[in-house]
Amino acid sequence: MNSDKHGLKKLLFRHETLLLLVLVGEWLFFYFRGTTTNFSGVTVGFGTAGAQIDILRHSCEIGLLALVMTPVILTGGIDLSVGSLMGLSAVVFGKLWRDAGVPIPAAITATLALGALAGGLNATLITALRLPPLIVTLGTFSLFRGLAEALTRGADTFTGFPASFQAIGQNNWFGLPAQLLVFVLVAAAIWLLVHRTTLGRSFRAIGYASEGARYAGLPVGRRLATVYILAGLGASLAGLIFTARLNQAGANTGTGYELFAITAVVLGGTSIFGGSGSVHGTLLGWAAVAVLSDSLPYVDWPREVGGMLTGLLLIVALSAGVLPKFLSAWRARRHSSRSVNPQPTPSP
Amino acid sequence: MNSDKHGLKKLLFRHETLLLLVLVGEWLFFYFRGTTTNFSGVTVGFGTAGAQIDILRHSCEIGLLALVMTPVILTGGIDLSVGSLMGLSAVVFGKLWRDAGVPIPAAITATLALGALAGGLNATLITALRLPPLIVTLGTFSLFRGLAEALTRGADTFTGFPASFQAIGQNNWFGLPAQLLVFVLVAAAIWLLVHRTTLGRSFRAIGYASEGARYAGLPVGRRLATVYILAGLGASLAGLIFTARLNQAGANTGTGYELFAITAVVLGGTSIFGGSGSVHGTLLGWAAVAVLSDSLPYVDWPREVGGMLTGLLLIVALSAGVLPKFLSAWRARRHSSRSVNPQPTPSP
Amino acid sequence: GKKDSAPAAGSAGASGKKLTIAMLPKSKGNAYFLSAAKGAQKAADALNDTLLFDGPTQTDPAKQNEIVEGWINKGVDVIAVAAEDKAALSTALRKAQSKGIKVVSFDADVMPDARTFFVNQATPQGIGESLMDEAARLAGSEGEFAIITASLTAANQNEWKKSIDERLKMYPKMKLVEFRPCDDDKAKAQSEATTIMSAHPNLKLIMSICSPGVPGAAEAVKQAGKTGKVKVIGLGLPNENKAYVHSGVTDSVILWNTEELGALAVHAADALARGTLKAGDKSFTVGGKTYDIVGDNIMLGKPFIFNKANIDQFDF
Amino acid sequence: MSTPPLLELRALAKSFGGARALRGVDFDLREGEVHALLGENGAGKSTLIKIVTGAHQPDRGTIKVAGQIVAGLSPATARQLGIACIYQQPALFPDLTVAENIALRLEPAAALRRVDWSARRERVRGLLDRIGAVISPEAEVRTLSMPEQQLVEIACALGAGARIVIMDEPTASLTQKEQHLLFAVVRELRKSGVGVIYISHRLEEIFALADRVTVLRDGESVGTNEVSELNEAALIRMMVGRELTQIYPPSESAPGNVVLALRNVGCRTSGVQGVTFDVRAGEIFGLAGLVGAGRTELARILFGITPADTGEITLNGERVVLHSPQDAIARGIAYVPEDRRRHGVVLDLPIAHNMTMAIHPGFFPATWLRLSAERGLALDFIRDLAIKCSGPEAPGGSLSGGNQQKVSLARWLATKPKLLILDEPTQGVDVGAKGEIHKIIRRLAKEGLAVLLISSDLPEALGMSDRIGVMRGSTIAAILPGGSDAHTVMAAALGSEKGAAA
Ligand SMILES: Nc1ncnc2c1ncn2[C@@H]1O[C@H](COP(=O)(O)OP(=O)(O)OP(=O)(O)O)[C@@H](O)[C@H]1O
Ligand SMILES: Nc1ncnc2c1ncn2[C@@H]1O[C@H](COP(=O)(O)OP(=O)(O)OP(=O)(O)O)[C@@H](O)[C@H]1O
Ligand SMILES: [Mg+2]
Ligand SMILES: [Mg+2]
Repeated sequence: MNSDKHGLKKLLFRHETLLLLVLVGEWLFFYFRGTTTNFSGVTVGFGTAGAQIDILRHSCEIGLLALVMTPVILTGGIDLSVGSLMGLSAVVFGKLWRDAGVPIPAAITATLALGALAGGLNATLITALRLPPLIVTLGTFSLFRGLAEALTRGADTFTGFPASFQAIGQNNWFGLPAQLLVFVLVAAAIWLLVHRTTLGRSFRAIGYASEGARYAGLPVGRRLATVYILAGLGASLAGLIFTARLNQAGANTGTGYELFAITAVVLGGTSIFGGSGSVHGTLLGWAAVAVLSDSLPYVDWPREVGGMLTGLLLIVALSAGVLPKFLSAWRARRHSSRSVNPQPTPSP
Repeated sequence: MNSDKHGLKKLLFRHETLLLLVLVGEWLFFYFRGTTTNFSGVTVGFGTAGAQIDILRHSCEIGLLALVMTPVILTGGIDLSVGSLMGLSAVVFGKLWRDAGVPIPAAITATLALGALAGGLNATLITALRLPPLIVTLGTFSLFRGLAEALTRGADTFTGFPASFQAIGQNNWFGLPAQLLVFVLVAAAIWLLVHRTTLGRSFRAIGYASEGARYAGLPVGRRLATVYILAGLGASLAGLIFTARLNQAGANTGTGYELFAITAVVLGGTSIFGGSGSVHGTLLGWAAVAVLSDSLPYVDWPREVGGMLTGLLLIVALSAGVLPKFLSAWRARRHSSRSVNPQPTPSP
Repeated sequence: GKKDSAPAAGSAGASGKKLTIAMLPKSKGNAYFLSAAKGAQKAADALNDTLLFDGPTQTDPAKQNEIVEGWINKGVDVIAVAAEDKAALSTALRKAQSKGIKVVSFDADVMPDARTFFVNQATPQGIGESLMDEAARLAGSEGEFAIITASLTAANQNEWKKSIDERLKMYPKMKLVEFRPCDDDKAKAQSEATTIMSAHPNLKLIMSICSPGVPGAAEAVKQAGKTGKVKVIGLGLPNENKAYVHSGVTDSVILWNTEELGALAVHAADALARGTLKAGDKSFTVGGKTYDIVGDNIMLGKPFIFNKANIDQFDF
Repeated sequence: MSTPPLLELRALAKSFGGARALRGVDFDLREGEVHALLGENGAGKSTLIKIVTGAHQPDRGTIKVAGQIVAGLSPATARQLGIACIYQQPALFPDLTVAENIALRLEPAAALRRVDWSARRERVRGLLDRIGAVISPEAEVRTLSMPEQQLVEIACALGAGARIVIMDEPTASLTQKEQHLLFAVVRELRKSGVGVIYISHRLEEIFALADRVTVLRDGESVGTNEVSELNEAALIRMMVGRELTQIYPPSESAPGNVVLALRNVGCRTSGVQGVTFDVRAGEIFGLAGLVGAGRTELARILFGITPADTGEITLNGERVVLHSPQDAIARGIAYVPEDRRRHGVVLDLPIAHNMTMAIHPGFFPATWLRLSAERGLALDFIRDLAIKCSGPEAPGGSLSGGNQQKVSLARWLATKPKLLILDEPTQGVDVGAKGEIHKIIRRLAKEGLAVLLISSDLPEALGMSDRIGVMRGSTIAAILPGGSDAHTVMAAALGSEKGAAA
């Protein structure tokens, strides 16, 4: 167990460097293969600012989910319900604004509150009833999506939002997509939370050994509540931004996003067992996936290949990380001198 | 941990009875609310054999996935890639038959072999590289789906299969849907495997304490390989049946099925930590979900409500199971005289 | 060689630069759009233009939006779209227009200000009326019938539904008992039809207003052994319905010539980009055939009814 | 004497299911003293500690801290009361730095407070200096050695203003040099008025360090004395208690031919080296030594868990290579592991399942379960080994420690082994069950089984073994004839002058 963590942590380092290389590689590849100047001398394709901005725009929601998923996974938990919650938030926001005539700012506030509430539901079931996060959020995964569909009978969609709201998803502020600024703020906040506050430390502690954390006198229940409520907030924020971007809110918003978010986090080197990981790792993982999934058409590759490459990347990256450790452990068992590892027992 | 398992074990019993009641309740509800006799005196709706058979037909594939998922979860693992593998199998089968002109029986064999191979890939990454199943199968989840889409460029679909093949998915044998017979055979096989062979035993042992199993001389690696390869086989079989039922094979076959299958298994009372659980539990869980998701129109309820009810059922069923244990544990901690529980520390 | 000799290449193709025309279907897998793409490709070759045909694998407004934005960055000359969701796609299309990219819509329109022309395969009235009349004819103007649509959000399906409802008033003895979506997916259509039939045993007819729905419903009727008892009609492609039409499961398939639709969309796009077609024109001529323009709608013409008698004459 | 003792325990009792860990222990700790807690494995020391630190709740008895009765002690309240514990396996978070780990314990768990790094680093460095430890606050804990981690733990304790510091077998895996550093720290603590509870199996440490010593035996305190009033012999007698050697069944078997022969066996990963000895059929070969001497590691080698990479292993005359437990089982080796709860029995499975777990291929031809046959086998073992349980279906976890141990034993007897390795077979086993297990072991030996008996329980090793190998520093330090006296063995294990003499 413990030595397992050791492995995954080392992996993390190897990881962030390796990931950065992959990312740069990807980017350069698309830049040189995917950028051209048309006969009228205008540069077009991947290299243009427009393309870069759009890639960010399109992957912003998944990025938000990955960000708030990181603390959850650091505590050794998981949240499968974020994608569905995106949908529920979008629908509720739409209903509030269009049917209940609630003004946009109030509707936004209410939607975020809903997100926090939904996260609170997950947290309660997990901490109070001590149900495994995987199961609880698997249940709310169906529940939230079902609610969204029931509210719209799967048919109703909401559109024609005021320009002031659409701006959040479509306009540029200071030359950058508006939602990107929101994203950066959230990223900074989460990074500080995880890497610079006592909360972040306790997340790792809980993920590493929740009992140990209890003995160290940490309020484990409260901390877990924090991460799941945070995840809920993030999900509903993502739902709002999605709605603003498309000027359309439907029950199927964010379908399948939960697994993409988890992929980004895990690719970023966060241990699925909790305890070790980093927010910047998540950002790298997210970027690597975002570029892959949105840039293939620029090099005239079928966009469908993106999913395959993502899966491949995840597996290869993690194998690459573990392989050396695995081999060395294996070699050590054959013929190596004393190991620095306090545990003489080979990792399970 | 330990007492946790105990709890979940008890829960398992409470569960199957509770679940059976829910199922019967559901069925009676739909029977009495969803069956009518029209003026020409013909009985119509949920109560008819036709409706019952269709419900079975439509949920057969998810049932197969849930069946093969059960041993995986019993070993404490998980397989998120089964849905994607369904899609890949369907596409490969289609291509073999239509483009490569392979005769149906050979194509079927090849597709099942592919399934076993894919399962083997999961198994290798999990056992040889000691990567967590959740991560590995998250990767192959994207990989397999991506392959399917790349093979068809997301556009190509396969249809017009010979009647002899469509029969598997559409005809009735002895008054029952053909695929139901396949399903029953698989169910019986898996039940025997899990409940009547030493393999099933070792699955539980591994799920409860993989180190302990190792110290007892059980071949942990080989056993894990078995369950994941089995899952792969089941997934490709489901893909074939799906293709036969619709006389159509596309890359999006089985999208999202993995989570439904896991829901059925968990609802069936199998512990997500592995060790405790049963195949008949899974069958009950599957039936409960199948009826919910396919019968609402008979009582003129929106089909969309199904997802919501499923999620609700999962959460309520598991909470109901845990609540008493939780309360008693809590009471025990209050006036802590002697507790029968070997572990005095509250379970995490 | 063939490009030059192509008849419709005409003045436009020969003169001026090679255009890049991007065509966006609702979903790539859908045979309806694949056949439209076939026509589009022929036209593009004839015009000596480059055709990009891409779209979501399953109907998905967000993906459509993102694909269009990708094309904007790629710097295509003109875009032809079939919108899954008016609002969602229009935001991206306006952006395209602001970048000087011309836009036409076909099959499913977007907001008027988000495109110059809509290549209209048939007016809602035209479709609704032909469908409803054909249904009434087959059902003997009385009894229960159900409609399977693409998605309850799909703009033009809802348009057609309206005019069907209008026309339905002329047949008081006919009752619409179900209106279910199939997400442009044959599988879903089949299970929907199956459920509908067991829920409504007196059902006389199933009408599908999305192309995958017709074979889907037919498959369901066939498997339920209700061939002839429950009639099937709808908007569909001859090829994927031939078998059912011949075996008498499906009675008639109503559609326009989808290859022609695709071709017309490309020709309109090309002409628009080259300035030979301008807003306000009253007609548009392609290789000798003239299509009239009503407002900003380029009309493909009257729907066509395929049945046992004539269906074999068509291959798309 | 005017001030009340720092800590006062009266009639403390605690049971775990069947096993009665503590049955009315009295104990008190004064300011500025080092109070040693001594006892065999399973005597109840750790349980006592876990109660004082709030990890367990006592069934009966009172706890007074500085004269105040405290009830419902929780880990948090224990820390507030200035009680700190340094475990053998430090409970630090390896992914965090030293500073972070210490801060995690000391700084209030107040949420979003931005961390003041410089201030923290200063504070941590101050603490580390105070115990003369040269460790960088920025070092990640995983990079520290076991003793360094313990020093960090102690720093935490000091930082938390602990008045009562508990050390449970702190030196189990320390080198001589590291020990002396630790001792210095302990004396430092004592000077500053802190009370130290010191648990160790190593007698010389007691004499080097402790002011008073309390001996526990089977959950009862045998007595508390000034260390100055005692000598090693007296102390061992107190620990071992009544003339145990008599209650051990006498050896009745005449050793036969050599079953297991080890020649210079070693394994680098586990540090074991140059182990050479034979075990004969019908012989019980005891392995004595201090905790951490390397006996379990040796057993793991013989069972193929950490395969040997030097020397040779011979079974019944043929040289064997053991790469996996399957290999070992196939060659007739059985290993009853030390960690019963993690490796010995699967607590959640019925004992019947546990018993057949190692004989799946043989007992269930073609993998089909024969439930009735299995039940029969289980009932036989339950009868033969007098296992107290509600039946073959009872989950392993529901049994008392001793009976769990018998189940684990049954699993391996079912394999009909030629060589039986028992690792601490009676650790944490109540006295009654202990005796029964001893009888069983004898009977097996009489039936011609070669037994390798690892035990930290000296009287047991003495009473049961035909010959005794003493391990120290992961190798065999001495091989003594049966019936050697406790002092000789202890001495050999401790490596004191007497050992050199013997
Ligand atoms: N969590 C537990 N559940 C059940 N029994 C336990 C538990 N912890 C300890 N015991 C039992 O309590 C008794 C005393 O255990 P304890 O660990 O206090 O002994 P110890 O003196 O610390 O032994 P050692 O010297 O080996 O550390 C043993 O019989 C042990 O089996
Ligand atoms: N789980 C562990 N973590 C860290 N070190 C360990 C662990 N197990 C053993 N060791 C170390 O390995 C060496 C040998 O341990 P081993 O368990 O073989 O000793 P032992 O003679 O069996 O003592 P005992 O069986 O009484 O614990 C010692 O230095 C010990 O500290
Ligand atoms: Mg102890
Ligand atoms: Mg040991």
